[in-house]
Amino acid sequence: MTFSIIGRCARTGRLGLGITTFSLAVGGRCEGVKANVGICKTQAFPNRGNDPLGVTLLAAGYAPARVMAMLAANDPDHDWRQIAIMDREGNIAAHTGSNTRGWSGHATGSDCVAFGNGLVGPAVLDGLIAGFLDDPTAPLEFRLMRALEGGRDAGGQGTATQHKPERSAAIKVVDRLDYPDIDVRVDVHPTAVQELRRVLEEYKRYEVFYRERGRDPAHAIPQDVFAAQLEAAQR
Amino acid sequence: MTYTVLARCPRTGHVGIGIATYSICVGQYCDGLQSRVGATMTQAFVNQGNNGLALRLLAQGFAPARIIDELGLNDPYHDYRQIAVIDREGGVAAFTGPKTRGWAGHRIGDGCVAFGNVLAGPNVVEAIAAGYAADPDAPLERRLLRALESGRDAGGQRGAQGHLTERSAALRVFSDFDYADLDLRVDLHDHAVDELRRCFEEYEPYRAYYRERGRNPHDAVPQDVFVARLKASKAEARA
Amino acid sequence: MTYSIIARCPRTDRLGIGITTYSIAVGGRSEGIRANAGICKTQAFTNRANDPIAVDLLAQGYTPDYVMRALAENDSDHEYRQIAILDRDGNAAAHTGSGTRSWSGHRIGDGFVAFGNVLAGAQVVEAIADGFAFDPAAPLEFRLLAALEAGRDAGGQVGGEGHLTERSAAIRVVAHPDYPDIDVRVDLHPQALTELRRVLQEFKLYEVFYRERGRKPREAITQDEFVARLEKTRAEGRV
Amino acid sequence: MTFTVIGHCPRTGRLGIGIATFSITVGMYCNGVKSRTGVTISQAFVNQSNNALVLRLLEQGFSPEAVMAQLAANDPDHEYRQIGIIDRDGRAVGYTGPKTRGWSGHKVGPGYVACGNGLVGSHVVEAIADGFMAEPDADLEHRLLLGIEAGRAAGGQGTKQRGKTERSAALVVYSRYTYADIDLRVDLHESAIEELRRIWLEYKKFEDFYRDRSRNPRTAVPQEVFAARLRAAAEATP
Repeated sequence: MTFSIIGRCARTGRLGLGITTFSLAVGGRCEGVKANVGICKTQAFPNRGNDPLGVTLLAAGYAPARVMAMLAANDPDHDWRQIAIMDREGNIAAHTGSNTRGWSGHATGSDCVAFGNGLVGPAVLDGLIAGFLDDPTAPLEFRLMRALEGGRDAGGQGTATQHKPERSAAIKVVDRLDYPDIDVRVDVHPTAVQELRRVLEEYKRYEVFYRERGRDPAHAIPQDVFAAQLEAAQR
Repeated sequence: MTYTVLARCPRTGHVGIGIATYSICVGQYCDGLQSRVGATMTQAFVNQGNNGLALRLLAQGFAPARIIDELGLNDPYHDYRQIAVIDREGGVAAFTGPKTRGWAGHRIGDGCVAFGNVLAGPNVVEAIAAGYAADPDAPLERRLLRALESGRDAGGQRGAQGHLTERSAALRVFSDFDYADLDLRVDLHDHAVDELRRCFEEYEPYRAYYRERGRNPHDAVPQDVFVARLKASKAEARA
Repeated sequence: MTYSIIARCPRTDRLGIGITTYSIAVGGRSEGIRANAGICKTQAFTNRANDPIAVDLLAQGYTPDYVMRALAENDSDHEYRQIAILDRDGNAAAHTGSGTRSWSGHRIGDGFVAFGNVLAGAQVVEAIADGFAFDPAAPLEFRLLAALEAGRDAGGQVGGEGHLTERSAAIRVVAHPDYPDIDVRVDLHPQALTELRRVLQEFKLYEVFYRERGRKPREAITQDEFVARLEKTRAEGRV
Repeated sequence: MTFTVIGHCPRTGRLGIGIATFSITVGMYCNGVKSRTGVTISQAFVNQSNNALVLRLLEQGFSPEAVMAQLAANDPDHEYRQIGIIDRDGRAVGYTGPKTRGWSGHKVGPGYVACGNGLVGSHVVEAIADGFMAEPDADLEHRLLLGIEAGRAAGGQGTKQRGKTERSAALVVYSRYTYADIDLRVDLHESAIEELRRIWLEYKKFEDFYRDRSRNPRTAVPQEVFAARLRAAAEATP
């Protein structure tokens, strides 16, 4: 029971993953997001070796469809996995194993792939994609956030009679540097998507400050001063 | 509409490519060579990711035939590609996709592949292979160039409208370094193979000079002085 | 006797090198450019090992200043080299060794380095910088070419016997993939820069055709047909 | 203003980071751990390129001291950084640049670097080290958490007059896989260390379940069933 979206910003070439689930600390199991290479995300019954292997194969020059075939050949339990792969050019491969539980599936939209399992139905995928496509001019992290909210509002995880809350969520965006552009998480929370929105919005206020104090420490103001300025401005 | 010779010199282990085509700037696509690793070229309908992937697989020790299989599995349009791979031991494999156009084919020789598409006929690749094999003791670059000229003289490329001239050509050889030993190109010319020969013969006397002035800058003479000496010695030879 | 520019396009993050010289086939000695890593170009008395080492260090995350020091420590003849380094963020470092022949020098600008040796004077390097800055909205390859042309028009190379013509030239631009976006060359020509403009402009007409026929071979028209269409539009004065 | 312990477990070879700070989303900067390679943290005025560079150099076999020297040579603003590095053998080195702010310092011991800046005093770093060394036979994640909890108890960040809360925290441990054993975070919270402890305790209950269902999906029970069993077991033990 998880729903996720992998997206690419056509303007900037940035790649990102948005994910939320009933499981705890899902952001700690998203190592398949690699700058200049692509994204591989395995969920449902994840084979944790898949995502590092997937991005290594993408980096070697294999196409997503071929990477998926190699992951299948490497894993006797491939039918229990749900996997989506996107390379840096936006090519996509997706797989929903026949043994994943509850309503499971994947769907592609312009520059994105939505995938999930243990969902109330296909409307969740539609909600993810509609959210992603809502404002194509927005920064990728906000498009991924809107997608997760769209999936949640379309019913999210569970069955028609029993809804399951999102307890953890994460958004990761990479550009061309070795470290992520955006990497925000909620690990245990009763409404994790809502909490992730709060964290993301707050982080965006600090983003430039954090980056610039590392690049130009001699001119950095102390963080308490910055935080006070921020509060004053918000009032 | 391209003909190519890809080869490894059995004496020196150097790898090289000679290529000529109606397309312009073909040298841009010849990035599939690496010292002590091997050589590869994808042509016809080029998948530009192939050369990089094939070189990484060669570096890992895969056999050329296995690499072509891998490229096939990785590419929905494999049937449109023409590919040759040579490993560091001279192992060779080649593939001519059934959907490449015109007369297309390859001929595998000793540590070499002659291959092309939209050609006058099989005699062209035969001629390339024969040209390459003609003087096994010659330096690799001269063997490659001779192979191209033989292909040209055997009719070269022929499209729907008849013969197609070579508009671009390239000659690249890697020996032991991270960079090419020899890397010459003609990007846009009416007779690119002729022009490539002219460039090569002109460049050849400079090769050692260019190499040595980088290694021993203290002793290097200025290039204008070197050129003057070159002219003088040529004049002397004529006289 | 070379003048060059290495630069990053701030709009697209693409990296590029433009170079021209009296020496032959200079494009074959310009391998120090790698997508997502950076550029290093060593000239004057070239140490061919420099550029591959530098690009590897840039790829590991070292800064251009650090890489330059590493090259200096690795080379007893560092003072004979002229080197420019640019990382993927546009940070630059440059070195014009005291043993290079005059006039030699460099200018570091915002996201670029213009540099050369055996030139008519400092005005050549200034002109390269101005040429690059002239039209910031243009594609990087044309900005590089404009920079080189401005250097030529400001006097270019002057050796012991007076002005030296440009005999070879090259432009290479990389984006994200492993293979270059643009890679055009002139290896031997009496006016190499004029010829390079002709080649680049012609290549730009083919660029999309060449790329797309590789990606979507099923839909590709033959090159004969493409050329026929191109010549038709050219005849109609639309190119 | 951050306090951190990076550590190496001599029994298992596991490597990890425990970190807490007033800044938000600090876990984003904890990408300097790699199985069988090493662990590193760059903080204070962060040079974000450092972590990837350190791991590549450790992978090539450079010693932590040599790596630190190369970072210094690579960065004109090195004096603003605070850095810890441990290699796969547990060899540790720390650096606190003279231009980091507030009370700043580090302590290096067997298989650990405790470090912090913008702290109430040197005793915070001592406390982190003591916390980490308190139970040397325990699992690494437990020791890391004990370390930062001890740092908080000793006063943590700020000045004697005015303390600062921890708004974000993270706990990362790698063993021999290409992915993390433990990777937990609190990105924005009023008492982030307590929240991290809460998450870790909750996560521990699920840890084996998450691992086993990925390895043996055929026999895995649904998560809601597993959660119900957990609740039942908790109710059964008064």
